Amino acid sequence: MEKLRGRAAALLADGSVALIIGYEEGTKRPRPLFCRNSESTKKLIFDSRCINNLAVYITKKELVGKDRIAVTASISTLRSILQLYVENQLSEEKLLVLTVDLNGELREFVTFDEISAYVAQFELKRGEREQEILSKIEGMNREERWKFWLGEMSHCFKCYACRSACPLCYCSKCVVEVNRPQWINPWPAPLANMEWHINRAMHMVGRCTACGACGDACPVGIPIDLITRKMMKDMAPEFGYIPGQPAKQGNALSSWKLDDREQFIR
Amino acid sequence: MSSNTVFEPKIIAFVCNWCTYAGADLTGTSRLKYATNVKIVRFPCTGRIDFLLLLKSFAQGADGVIVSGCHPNDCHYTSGNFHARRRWIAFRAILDLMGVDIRRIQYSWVSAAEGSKWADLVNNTVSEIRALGPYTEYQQVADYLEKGGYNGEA
Amino acid sequence: MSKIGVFICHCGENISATVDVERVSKEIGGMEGVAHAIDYKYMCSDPGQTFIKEAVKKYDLDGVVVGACSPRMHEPTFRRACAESGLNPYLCEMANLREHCSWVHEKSEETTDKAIDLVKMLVEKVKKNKPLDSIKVPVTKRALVIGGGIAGIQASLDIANTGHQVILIEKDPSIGGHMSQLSETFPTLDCSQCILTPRMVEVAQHPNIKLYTYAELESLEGFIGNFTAKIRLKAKSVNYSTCTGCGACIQKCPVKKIPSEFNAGLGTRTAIYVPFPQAVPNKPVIDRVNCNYYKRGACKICEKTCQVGSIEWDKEDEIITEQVGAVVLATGFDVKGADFFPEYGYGKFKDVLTGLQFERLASASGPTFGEIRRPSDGAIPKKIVFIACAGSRDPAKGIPYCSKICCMYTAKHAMLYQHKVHDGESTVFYMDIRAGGKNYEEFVRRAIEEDTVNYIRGRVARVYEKNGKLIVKGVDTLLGGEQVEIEADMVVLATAGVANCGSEQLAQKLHVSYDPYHFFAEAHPKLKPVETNTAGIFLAGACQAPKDIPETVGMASGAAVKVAALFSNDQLVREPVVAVVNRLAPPLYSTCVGCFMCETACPYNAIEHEEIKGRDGSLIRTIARVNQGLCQGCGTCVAFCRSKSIDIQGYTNEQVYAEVMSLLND
Amino acid sequence: MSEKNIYLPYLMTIDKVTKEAPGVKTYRLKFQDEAEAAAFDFKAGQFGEYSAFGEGESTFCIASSPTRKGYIECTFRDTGRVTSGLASLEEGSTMGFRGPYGNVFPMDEWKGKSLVFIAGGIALPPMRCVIWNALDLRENFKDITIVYGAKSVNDLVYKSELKEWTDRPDVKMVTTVDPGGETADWKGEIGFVPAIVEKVAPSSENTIAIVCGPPIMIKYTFPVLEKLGFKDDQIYTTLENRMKCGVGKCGRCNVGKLYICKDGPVFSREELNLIPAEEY
Amino acid sequence: METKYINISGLEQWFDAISASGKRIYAPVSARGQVDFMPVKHLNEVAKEYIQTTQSVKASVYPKAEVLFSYEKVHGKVNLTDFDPESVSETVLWKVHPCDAAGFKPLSAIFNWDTTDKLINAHLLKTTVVSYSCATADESCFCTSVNGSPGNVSGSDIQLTILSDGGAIAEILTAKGEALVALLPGVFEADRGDKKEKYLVDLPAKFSLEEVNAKLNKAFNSTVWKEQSERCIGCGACAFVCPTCACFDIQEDTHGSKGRRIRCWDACGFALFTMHTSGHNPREHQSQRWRQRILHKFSYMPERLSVVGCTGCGRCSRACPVDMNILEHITSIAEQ
Repeated sequence: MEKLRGRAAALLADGSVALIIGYEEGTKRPRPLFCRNSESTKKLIFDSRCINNLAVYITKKELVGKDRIAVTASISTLRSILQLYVENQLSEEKLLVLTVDLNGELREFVTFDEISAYVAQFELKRGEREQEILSKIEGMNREERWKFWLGEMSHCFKCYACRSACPLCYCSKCVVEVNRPQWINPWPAPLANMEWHINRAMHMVGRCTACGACGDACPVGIPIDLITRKMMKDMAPEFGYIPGQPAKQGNALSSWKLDDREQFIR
Repeated sequence: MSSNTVFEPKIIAFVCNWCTYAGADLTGTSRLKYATNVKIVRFPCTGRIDFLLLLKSFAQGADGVIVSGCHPNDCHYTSGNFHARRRWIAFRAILDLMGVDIRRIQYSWVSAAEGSKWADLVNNTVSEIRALGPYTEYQQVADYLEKGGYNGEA
Repeated sequence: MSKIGVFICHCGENISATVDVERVSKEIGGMEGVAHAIDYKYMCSDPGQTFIKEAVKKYDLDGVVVGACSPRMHEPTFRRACAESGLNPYLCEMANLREHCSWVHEKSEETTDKAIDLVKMLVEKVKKNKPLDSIKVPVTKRALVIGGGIAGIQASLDIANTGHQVILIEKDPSIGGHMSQLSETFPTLDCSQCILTPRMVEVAQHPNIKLYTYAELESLEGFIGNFTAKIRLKAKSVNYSTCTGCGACIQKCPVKKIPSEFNAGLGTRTAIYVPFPQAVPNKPVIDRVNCNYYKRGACKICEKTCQVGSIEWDKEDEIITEQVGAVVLATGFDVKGADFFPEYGYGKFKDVLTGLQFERLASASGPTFGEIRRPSDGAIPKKIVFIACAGSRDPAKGIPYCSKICCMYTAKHAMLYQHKVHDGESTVFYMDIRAGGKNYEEFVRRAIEEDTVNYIRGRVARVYEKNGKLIVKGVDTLLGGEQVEIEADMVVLATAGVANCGSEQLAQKLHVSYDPYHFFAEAHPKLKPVETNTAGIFLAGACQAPKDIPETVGMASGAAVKVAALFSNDQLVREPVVAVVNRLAPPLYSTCVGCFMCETACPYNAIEHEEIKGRDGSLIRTIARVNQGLCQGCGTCVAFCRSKSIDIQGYTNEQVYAEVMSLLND
Repeated sequence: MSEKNIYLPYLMTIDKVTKEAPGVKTYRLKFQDEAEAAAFDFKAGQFGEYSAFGEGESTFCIASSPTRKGYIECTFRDTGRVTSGLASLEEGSTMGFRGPYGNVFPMDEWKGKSLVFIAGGIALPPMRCVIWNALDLRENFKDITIVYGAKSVNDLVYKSELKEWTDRPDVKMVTTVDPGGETADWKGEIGFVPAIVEKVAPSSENTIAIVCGPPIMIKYTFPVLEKLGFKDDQIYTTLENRMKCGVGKCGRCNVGKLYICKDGPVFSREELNLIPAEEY
Repeated sequence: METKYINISGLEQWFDAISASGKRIYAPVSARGQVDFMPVKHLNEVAKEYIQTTQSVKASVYPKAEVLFSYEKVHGKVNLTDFDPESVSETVLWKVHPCDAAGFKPLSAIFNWDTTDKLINAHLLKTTVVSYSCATADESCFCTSVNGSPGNVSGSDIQLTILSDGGAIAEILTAKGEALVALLPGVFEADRGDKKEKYLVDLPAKFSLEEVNAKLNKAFNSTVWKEQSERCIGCGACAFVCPTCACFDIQEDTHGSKGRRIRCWDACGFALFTMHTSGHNPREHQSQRWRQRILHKFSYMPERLSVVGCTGCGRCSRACPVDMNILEHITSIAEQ
C-alpha cells in the first residue's frame, strides 16, 4: 500500500501524470478516488474490497482532460482497459496503469501488450451467487424463464446505473436515447425494460469482460450481469474468443467464421 | 375474431434483396401459391437486419417472424449473411435465456433460384406459428402500463 | 411533408384477377398523407407513366408509391418517370403486388387485404424517404478480361478496338480455350482453328491489349470504375523475353508421357511444353508437377539445350497489381468427364470417349491427325454410338438443365465420322433434338438424311464390354419402348457442359453471385444477360451457361459494348444507396464514438477514420466516415452500430421501422 | 367540474401552411372547439407545447400577434422526431396545442418608447409576435427598427413580411446575411448581426432593444448595445431552454431557482444577471 | 386527531378488514434480497427486520410511467381520452416510514405549486398512509437534520408506534385515517398513555438546515461541486429511489392510429436531460448536474415552494454504486 501511495505521489509530483484514479475508504466499502496532488495520495488504498471498475472513468473526457493519467486497476479493470483499447478509446501515451499483484508487488504497465500478457495469467472467476442463479435459470423451462425475467424486469426503473457503471457503455448517445425511430421504449415497464436489457446484452456480446459492475450497480438488485456473463460463457467457445483478451481484428459480432453454427437456419 | 375461426398469425418476413426477395419473385413468376399471412420487408442484405426490428415486431403484435437471405458464400455483399448468422446465434441465445419463444423466429436461406423453397418456407412457418397460437405472452405485457404497475406486478 | 400519390397497376389482369385493385386504391386513398390514389390497367405503359407525371405536378406530390410488379422489374422505370416530372426519383417506391401477392395467392378478401397492407407499408416508408442525389465516381478506362477463350478474345478485341486498354489474363499457357480444341464447327463445318488462330494472333499483337498467360486473378478490390486487381503470374520457368520459341527444349525433354490437356488426354506432351503448335504465345512453360528437376532435383536437359539461356529454375509466382474500371468474366465451361458415367463405362473402357475427345480424334491437328481411330487398338471403328444428354437433363445426375450444344455437336460428330469412315455405321441415342439456331435444323436433317446417321430416340441404360465389343443397351421410345442393343466399336458421350472448376471461388473473389450449378449469375435473365449483380463486372460466354460459339461471340461483343459504354463517361453515376455516418453541429459533431467496429465488419473497406479538429487545429475526436465510392450499401455496419450513428440511404432506420410498424398496426 | 388535466392539449386544425425556408414552416392553427377558442387569450412572448400525435410534443413560441384574433401561428424547423412529425402534417390536419405558457413582453410599459428588434436565424418567430403587436398598435411607439440576419438568403424566414416591413415608411428594416450567404441580386447587408447593429447604431434614448437569436449572437450583441448606451433594463430577450411540461414541474428548464417556462421565457438583461449564465 | 391503542391481534384483524374492504395495500415485503413496497393481503407478509426499503413509496402516487391521456386518429380528426381519476384504486400504504410519508408534501408541492396536477392529486386523494414510527436507523439516516424525526407524522393519516408487547400506539391524524379505523373500530382501544418517544430511535441531527441553506446561497460557483461529483457516474439511481425527486419526461407510445402520451421518471443527473436539440447543453458537466440536485433540494425548493426537498431517508446514499453519500456531502458543505 505504501509503495502504491509513494509511487502515486511521485508520479504526480514529477508531472508524469496529472491525475491518478484509485480507491479510498468509503462509507460502506472502498470507493473511487481522484488524486490530483501528492497530498491526496495518502488516502489511496488497493485491496480485494475495491470492486468499482475504474475503467469507466478513463473515457470521460471532462474528467481526464488531455493530460496523461494513471489508474490503479483490478484484474477486471485491466480487462476493460484492453477492450477499450481495441475499440479505439484509449491510447498508450495517455495512460499509465498500476496494479498490485498477488504477491503484493506494485506493477506498472506502459503498453497494452504488457497488460494483455499479465491478464492472461488470470482465469475468469465465477461467484457463488452467480452460479446459484445461473443454475436456477438453467433448470427452468422457457415459460418459467420468461416469468422469472419479467418479474425481475418489473423492478427496473431505468436509472441506467448498469449503463453508467459499465466501462464499455461509453456512447455519447445511447440507443435508448435515439428517438428516430424510438427503438426502445424509454419508460420503465417490464417489456420496455426487457427490450433495454436484451439490447444491452446484444451490444455486449464479445465485448463484456465480466467485471460485474452492472450487476453491482443495480440498485434494485436485478442480476443483469448474468445475462452478459452467460452469453460470454456460451458464445466465447462458439465464436472462438477468449473473454477479457480482445482481438484487434474486431469482436465477436463484427467478425465471422465460415463454419459458424447454422443448424437453426432452415 | 369469433371463436370458431382459425387463428391467422401475423408474420413479417425480413429478407435480403438479392436472394430471398428475388426468390420470392420467382415464386410469383412460377405461380406457386402460399398463405397470405406473411408480408415481406425488403432489405439490401441480411447483414442490414437489426435485431431490434425483430423485438419491435413482437412488441407490436407479430406472432412470428421470418428472416431470410442468401446461402453462405452467395451473399451479394460477400459476407453480410455471415455477419447476420453470427448476430442471430447470439440473439437467439439471449432471447432463449430471457425466455422469449424463439420458435417464433424462423431463419432461412432462400436463394434467387429457390422459388418453391420460399413457398414451402412460408406455408410451413404459417402452420407452425398457427399451431403455437398468438404470442399473447409477449403482447400482453406490452400494455402493462394500463394496470398502473408497481413493483413485482408483472 | 406528406402528399403521397399512389398508383395501383392492374398489370393487365395479372394483378386485378386476384386483387380487388379498386378497393386497394380506394382504401389507400383514405390513408393519412395520401393525396391521390388511382388504379390503371398498365402503369408502366406510356399513358400510365403520364398519369404519374401529371399527378406529381397537379397534386404537388412529395412521394410516389406504385403498386405493381416487383421493384426488381420496374423500379427504374417509375423512378425515371418521377424524375422527369421533377420529383426526386428516390421519393418513389414500389409495392410488389404481383410477384408477392396476386401471383402467389388465390382471389380472396385476404389477398386484397394483403395488397393493401403492402401498399400501406410502402406509403409509410416513402413518408420517411429523403431526396437523394446520385453519387459520381471517376472511371479508370481499362478493362480486365478473365479467360482467353473465344469469349475473352472477342471481348478483348472489341474493347481494344474502341481505343481502350485491355488486360487479358489466361490461366493456361496459351489463349484459345476450348474452341482451339475443336475440329470443325457446326453448322458450316469450317475449321475451328482456321477461324480462331488469326484472332489469337491479333490479340497478341494488338497495341491496346496486354496479355498475361499462365496467370490467375488473385483478388479484386474496389468498385465499378475503380477496381484494383491483383494478378498472380504463375512461374513459367522460362524467360519469355529471351525465349525464341525454337522448341528445341521440348524435343529434348525426357518426360514425354504426360497426358495432353489439349488433346483431352488422348495424346501426350512433355514437361516443358507448348500446349499446341498454334499456341499464343508460342513459347513453352515448365509443368513443375511433372518436371524431373522439380520432382527429383536433377535433369536440367532443357537448360542445356537452350541456346539463349531462357530457363529460370528459381522463378517464383509474381503478383502484379493493375487498376481497371471494368471486368469481363469469360472463364468458359468444362465438360463432365471421368467417374461421372460408371454405367457407360467411361474411364473403364478406353473406347468410350467424351465429345471433346472425339473432337480431338477428328481434328487434323489431333493425336491421330484427323483419322478416327480407337484409343485402345488404333483400329478404325466400324460401328459407333453417340449418346446425347450424357448427364444433361438428368436431375438424378444433378444436372437438370440442357447443355444446349450437344445435339448439334453430336450431329456434327456423326457426320464427320460418316465423312471419314465411309462404310461406318453411326447411331445417335437422343432424348429430343434441339436444333434451334440458324441453319441448325437443316444441319441435323442432313446428318440423318444425307449421311444416314441412325437416330434412336431413347435413353441408354448401360454400356458394357463383351467379346471386345461395346454393347450399348437402351430403349427406343418411338418403337414403344422396345429394347435396343447395339454392338459398337466406339461410344461417344455428349457429356454435360458444366461450370469451370473453381468458378465458385472466383465468384467469391469478385463478389458476383452464381447459380446452383456454379455458373455465374446474370443480373437479369432477360434484360441484363451480360451484367452481373456487381456493377462493373460483366459476363461473356459459357461461364454464364453452356452456349455455342456464335452465341458466345455475340455475348462477348455485348459485354464489350457494356464496357465501352461505361468507359464513354469520365464519371460514373451510382445509386446513392450507401451508408452515411451522422454529422451534427458542434459541440456534438456526431453521435459516433469511434469504436470502429464497423470498420472490421465492412466487407468493402469502406470505413475511413475522420479526424474532427477544433479551430486551433487540435484533434477533438476521431469518428467513422464512409467512402461512398467503396460502399456497396449492404448495411451490415448499420445493424452493427450500437449508437445508431450510421445509417444507409434508401433503407434508413426510420424507413424500415415505419414499414414494420405499418404492417403491425391496424 | 372536475380538475383540468394540464397535459391534455387543445385540438387545433392547421388552417394554413407557409414554407418559409428549407425545413422551416409556419402553421396557422385554429381551435376545433369554439368555446375553447373564445376563452383563449395570450400575450406577446408566450409559448406553447405543440403536439404531433404519434410523435410527441415540442416547445415553440406563439409567432403570431395577440392583436390578430381567431388563430395562432407557430414557426418551426424540422430537426427532430416531433418537428418532423409536425412537418409531415398538411392543411386540414389536426395537431395539439397546450398554452399559453410563460411570461410576456411588457408592451404596456414600453408605450411611448422606440423599439429595436434584433434577431438572428430561426429566432425571428418569437420576435415576429412582438413586431406585429407593436405595428398593429403603431401609434403607441416611436421609432421601430428591425435588424434581422440569417446564414444565407435562403435561410431568411417570413420573406414576404420582411418585404412588407421594408416597404413600410414607419419601420426601419435592416436585413443581413452572413458573408458568403448572399445571392447575386441580394440588396441587403452582408455581415454578422452584432456588426450590423453597430453599423446601424440605433439611439438608446428612450429605447427598448429586444434581442433574440442563437447564444453566440446574443453574446456578441449585448456588448454592442452596451456601447450604444443601452442599460440592462432596456434590453430584453427570450430564452429557449429545453422543456417538456411547460408548467414548471418536469425540471428541465430549471435554471438557478427559476423555471424558464414559468418565470420566463422573457427576461430583461437586468433579470438575466441574477441567474447563472452558464445554465441557460 | 386522536390517539388509541391497538393490540397485536387487533392489528392483524384490522389489517384483514382493510384487505377485505377491497382497497389495495402496499407494504414492505422482503424478496429477492431486498425490501420493497409490494401488494400484500396479510399482515404476516409484511417485512419486519430492515432499516429501509430500497425504493421510496413515491411510485404509489407518482408511477414510474403513467398515461397522461390517450388518443385515436380517425380520418384526420383526433379523439382524446382524458386521464380518468376514477381509474385509480383506493390504496393503503402500510408501514411507511416517517421520512417516506414526509415526502408527500414536497412531492405535492412540486406538482401543485402553480397549476395543479390532476394525476398525482387523484392518487393522493385515494391513498391512505399508515406509517410506522422508527425504532431503528442506520448511518445513512438523517431525518432529524432536515426537519423530520423518527416519529414525524407529516404525510401520515395514521401513525403506529409499535410497543414492546407487539401492540401499537395509533395516532389517527386525518379524516382518511379515521375512515380506515372505521373499517374495524372495535379493535382500537383507548390510549394507554404509552410514551411514544420511548420507542423511537435516537438520531441526533448531523447538520443545521439553516446553516446549509446559508452556505448554499453563496455556493453556486464553489469548487465543491466538482470535487464532490468527480466519482459520480451520472446514473439516476439516487433520483429514482428518492421520495421527493420528481423530474419527469413526456413520451409517446404509438400503435398506428392509436397512441398514449406517457409521463415517466427522469433524472436531472442524466447528461442528456437538459440537452437542446442544437446540441447546446446548459448542464454539460456532471458537476453542474450534481449542483442542481443539491441546490434544488436544499435551496431552490425551500425558497420557491417553502419545503425542503429532502426527508433524510438516506436511500440515495445506499443506492449509489459509487458511494455518493448525501449526508457526508451536505455535512461537508455545512462545515465549510
